[in-house]
Amino acid sequence: AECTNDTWKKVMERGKIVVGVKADYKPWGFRNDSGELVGMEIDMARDVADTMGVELELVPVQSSNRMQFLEQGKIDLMIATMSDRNDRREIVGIVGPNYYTSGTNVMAPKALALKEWEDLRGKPVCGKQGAFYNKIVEERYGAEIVAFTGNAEAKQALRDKKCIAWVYDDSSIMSDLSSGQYEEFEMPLASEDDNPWGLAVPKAEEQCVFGQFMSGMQYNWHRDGTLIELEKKWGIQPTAYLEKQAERFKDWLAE
Amino acid sequence: MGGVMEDFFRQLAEDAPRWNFIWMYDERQQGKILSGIWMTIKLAVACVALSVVIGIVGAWLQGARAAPVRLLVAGYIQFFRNTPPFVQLLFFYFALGQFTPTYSPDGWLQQPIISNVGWAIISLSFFAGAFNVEIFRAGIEAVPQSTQEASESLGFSRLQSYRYVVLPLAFRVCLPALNNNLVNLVKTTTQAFAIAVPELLYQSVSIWNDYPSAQNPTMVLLFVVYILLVAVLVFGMHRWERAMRIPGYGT
Amino acid sequence: MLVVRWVAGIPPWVPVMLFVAALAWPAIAAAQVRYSYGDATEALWRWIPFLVTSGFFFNVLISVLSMAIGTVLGAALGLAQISLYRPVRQAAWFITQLFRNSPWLVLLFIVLLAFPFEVTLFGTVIPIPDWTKAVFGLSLPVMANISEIVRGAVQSVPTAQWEASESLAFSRRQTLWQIILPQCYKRMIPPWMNWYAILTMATPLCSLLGVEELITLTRQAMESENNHPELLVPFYTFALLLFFAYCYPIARLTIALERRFAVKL
Amino acid sequence: MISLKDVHKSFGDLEVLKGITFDVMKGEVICIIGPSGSGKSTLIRCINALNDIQRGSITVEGQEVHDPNLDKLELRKKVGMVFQQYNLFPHKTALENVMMAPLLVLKQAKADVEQRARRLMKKVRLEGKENFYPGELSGGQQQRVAIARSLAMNPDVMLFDEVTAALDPETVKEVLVTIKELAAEGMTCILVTHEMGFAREVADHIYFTDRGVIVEHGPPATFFTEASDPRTQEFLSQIL
Amino acid sequence: MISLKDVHKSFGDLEVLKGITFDVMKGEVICIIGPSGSGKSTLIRCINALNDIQRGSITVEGQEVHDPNLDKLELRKKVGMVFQQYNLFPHKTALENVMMAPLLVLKQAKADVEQRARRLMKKVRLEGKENFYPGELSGGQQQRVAIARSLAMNPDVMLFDEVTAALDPETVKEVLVTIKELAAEGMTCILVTHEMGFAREVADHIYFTDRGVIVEHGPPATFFTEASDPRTQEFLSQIL
Ligand SMILES: Nc1ncnc2c1ncn2[C@@H]1O[C@H](COP(=O)(O)OP(=O)(O)OP(=O)(O)O)[C@@H](O)[C@H]1O
Ligand SMILES: Nc1ncnc2c1ncn2[C@@H]1O[C@H](COP(=O)(O)OP(=O)(O)OP(=O)(O)O)[C@@H](O)[C@H]1O
Ligand SMILES: [Mg+2]
Ligand SMILES: [Mg+2]
Repeated sequence: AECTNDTWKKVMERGKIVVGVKADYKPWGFRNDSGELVGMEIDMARDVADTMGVELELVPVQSSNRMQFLEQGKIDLMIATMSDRNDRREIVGIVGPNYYTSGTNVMAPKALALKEWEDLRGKPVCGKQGAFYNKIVEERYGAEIVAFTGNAEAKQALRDKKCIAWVYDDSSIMSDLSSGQYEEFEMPLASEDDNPWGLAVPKAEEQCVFGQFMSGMQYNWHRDGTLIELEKKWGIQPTAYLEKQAERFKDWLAE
Repeated sequence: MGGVMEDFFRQLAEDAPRWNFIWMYDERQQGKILSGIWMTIKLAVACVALSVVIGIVGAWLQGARAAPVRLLVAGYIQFFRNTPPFVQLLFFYFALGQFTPTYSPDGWLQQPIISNVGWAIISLSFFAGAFNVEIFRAGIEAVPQSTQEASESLGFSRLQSYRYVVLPLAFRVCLPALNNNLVNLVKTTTQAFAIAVPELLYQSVSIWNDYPSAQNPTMVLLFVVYILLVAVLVFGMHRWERAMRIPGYGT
Repeated sequence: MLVVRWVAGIPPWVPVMLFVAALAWPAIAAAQVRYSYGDATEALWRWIPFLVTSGFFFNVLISVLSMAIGTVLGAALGLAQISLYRPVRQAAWFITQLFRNSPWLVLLFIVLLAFPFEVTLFGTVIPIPDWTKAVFGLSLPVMANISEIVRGAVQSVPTAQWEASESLAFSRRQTLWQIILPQCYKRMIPPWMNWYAILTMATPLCSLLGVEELITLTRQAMESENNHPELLVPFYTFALLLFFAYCYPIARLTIALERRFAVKL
Repeated sequence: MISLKDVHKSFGDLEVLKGITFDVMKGEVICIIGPSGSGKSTLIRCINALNDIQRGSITVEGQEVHDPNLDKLELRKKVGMVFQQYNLFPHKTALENVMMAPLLVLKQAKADVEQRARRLMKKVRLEGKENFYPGELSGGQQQRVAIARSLAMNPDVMLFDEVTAALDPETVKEVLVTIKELAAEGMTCILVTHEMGFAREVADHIYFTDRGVIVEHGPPATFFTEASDPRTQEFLSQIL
Repeated sequence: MISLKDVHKSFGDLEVLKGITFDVMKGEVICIIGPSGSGKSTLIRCINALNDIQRGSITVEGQEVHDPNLDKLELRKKVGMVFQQYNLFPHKTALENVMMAPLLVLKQAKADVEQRARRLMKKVRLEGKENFYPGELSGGQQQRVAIARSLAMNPDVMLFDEVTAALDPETVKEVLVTIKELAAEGMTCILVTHEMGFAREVADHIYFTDRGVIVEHGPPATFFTEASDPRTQEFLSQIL
């Protein structure tokens, strides 16, 4: 199809880009106590706006509606902790190198000394409603998922010993563990399903100016270490992935 | 026979991608739905029974001579009537749940004395119970003073007049209101979803999260099941109301 | 409505005292963990302005709009229920029962998930934001219950009033609008307000679907405060308090009005 | 002016009127008496087309009441009815109660209607009570407002259904005085009453109904003293 | 047997009884008449201790009714009361209504009580209606069940408060006949009634009350014809 570059033009014309971000996924996207959205992904969004020379408007999205918002034109860009999965690529334009990866892991009490996923079989495991790996953990390892509507509830249930583990993104679990609040807990298993995260533009823009631009933004973030810096800034456990990518794309422009 | 049905729905899922009746052929999902329905029924029955008990006890306490008791009941009713049952559930389960004793069958995993199902039953029963107290009290008030006077002038004691005259009449008066409240209660059990009680709504949502194509049929099923449950309750209560009817009394 | 009547009997300080006790209690019950209840309460104080202005404001907005829509639709449906035309009556009855007897949460799920994110009307695309869908989803059960209130109120007017107007040669329409309905308004106001309170208390359900309101933002706030379990008591207590502060006066007003009208009629 | 011929009326299986025939002349006052459940109210409601009939005919000024093509509005402008329970409109003042029908139904000018309504209020001795709501009036006063309300339509005939049965002995008198004046002015009246004394005083003709038929009738002078039917005699003997 | 001395009774600021004094002999039947609100019901309820009094004394068989140490049960075994609205227990059959008090209060044997109750039902001419619920009986029948219910306690005195006011003229008779029989059998009776004819027939003595005092009294022979008080005359003149 031909590029109309509608979104790009629209953003430039009105001098404002609308970005869909998470509001309940610390430290990627959350609210500070004056209600403003902050977080690593918000910083990324701001960098995009600054580079384009436009203003930034943030719209909080849910896992359940983020893709529709983009399709519908309610947001121009989505940076919302979305796993890059094939079925999603068919609906929205996921471009460029992935800006992060995470895996699925569990937070479990040290006392239980879990060793492998199989140890979860037949046991209650807390989770969050709507997470795609709930089903995987349930069907592959036979855990009984007790899914709550929010993470606060799920973690509370774990602390109240209502389940033996909390299944979630390993990066999130890592940052919780490093906060010092969860000393009796550990992340004992090997992460499953390495999930690259992708930001997305409307499907029509994927191969056009906006898509190319966002792809470039990500290469740059990797190359100049922005992502690693941000990772530090927001207290996210350093990941091997980002270092590898930084190394890899160092000479991208030269190429 | 079963095979034919399964094939039909499997085929339908392929032909009409938004109408994947997955629980018609996938045993695991079918199990979820059935256990969800069963849990909903258990929840409803337990809550109905407990809330009626709370209602009767509350109405009785309200007539207590001691002012503090009356105030306590009053506070209870106000609290539960004027706050959302949904937040009550969260509050009960997470806030109060932290302070309940637990027992530990294995090393770490501690079973709380009150499970999430237990908290759902407690919370929802107290919610509906607050309304039941009012309903029973109104029923007692609806018995004409003159009927009590008549029994008094026949020499009945206060207790006798309550036991034999006032309560039997009051109960019949409040049946319709009670009926209404209980229907409401059954509808409210869906909110136990918030604390991960695996009732029908919870199971349905988890099915359509895993299989977006099953969303429409599952919603239809939800709707139908709840309407049926309510219908059964309404039917039962009407039968009971009729059985309790006094010839020539009321209308 | 008997329910409501009794509320007036309670002095307002009773529930207030209970709440003070409820608020103070966690502080008493808490042993000092690393993250103490003091910290949690302090966190709550920081969040309160935001929770109220951006969260509870939406609960109120959603409830007001749903009530407005539900009332208009419900009144029409209620009148349809007493139509002389049988199919209209039956259809109205069916719709009323359907929405009256299905759980609010199920209706919300259906409206939020099964309805489109936008509609195309005469070529223009109109986006439907989540919260407007919530408004619509909540107005359905309100509509059904208002419909019942209208029908009940009309039928509670003694048939003698119909006969009296009939024998004075009033038409059916005149009888309904000039004689029957004016007698109904007053008795409809208290149950109507009661339903408004019930509706307001149903708005947190929207949080399950990601609509931004008090409970959604409460969750987000707790996320931002690192999900310490100690946050749960103060934050949820605050939410309860806020709803109580809003709904309790409505309940009292309802009874006050009910009393006033009771004298007049 | 009013003529009933072999009127039959059933509620489901229950035959309440079993062939009632009588005529009322213009300006005549007739009283219908009889035991409870004998069909008096039903009879009077049939004349006003509030109930339909199964057989027979009822004509008012030569017009068949139960003709399906009849304009009921026209009939009801001619026939006024006063109920046992008054049935005033509780949300309107006494004066508004009286004015409503002429305004809404006859679409008469407001000033005229009001003037006439005030005259009627005076006639039923209720000057000064114009702006009271029904709930603020005593039973007797309410009943007189109800009479004024019917009169406001300028009916040719007035039907009264046990208009004093809900009143206490002392206030009965007030209402009866008003009706007596009406009768004296030449209004055609059909009254159902339990007040024998009143019937005797005011009626031109008395009908005694029992189980759906007219058992006995006659002018008051002879009715009370010369009743021949045993049922009537028994009924009259019960009056203390 | 019953003796009232200077009985005063107020509801809040409203003084309803302003010094009532009279005596009733054993086997005597007295009627109290008077306009609405004059305190007749209140008076009769005071005799039964359903209301307390502020001043004066009421004795029944020499026993002070308003003595705080009085065993109300004992009083109520002696004094039966029948209400205007019957106040039957709607969830019990007629027979059960009659049997309840002897069973529960006097703890008598069921067989005896039932036998006696059936006899009483017969006495009030209600054989065959034993298993009907109050809602299935006519007003007059209900009222007679109420009388039987009071009689089941074998009282020495019966109080009747406008027992026929809620009934239609014909059924009034049934009830009055029952009361008349009771009176003839020598039961001490105090009746509040609006039925002058009945009062005249049955009463040994008639009291006329107005605004809380006894304005006039006398035996029926003279009471109706020789009333001296203008208020009484006015009241009597209204009776048609
Ligand atoms: N709408 C109705 N449906 C069925 N039966 C009715 C209806 N209205 C009246 N009846 C019956 O018709 C009979 C006559 O009733 P009606 O009211 O005419 O009696 P009445 O002579 O006016 O008695 P009363 O003196 O008690 O007013 C009664 O047996 C009554 O039960
Ligand atoms: N419980 C009460 N509280 C306050 N006032 C009362 C109460 N009971 C009766 N009264 C008042 O006492 C007065 C006398 O009432 P009572 O019922 O004795 O009159 P009555 O002579 O029986 O009248 P009626 O013939 O209408 O039955 C009335 O003015 C009434 O309003
Ligand atoms: Mg009648
Ligand atoms: Mg009285």
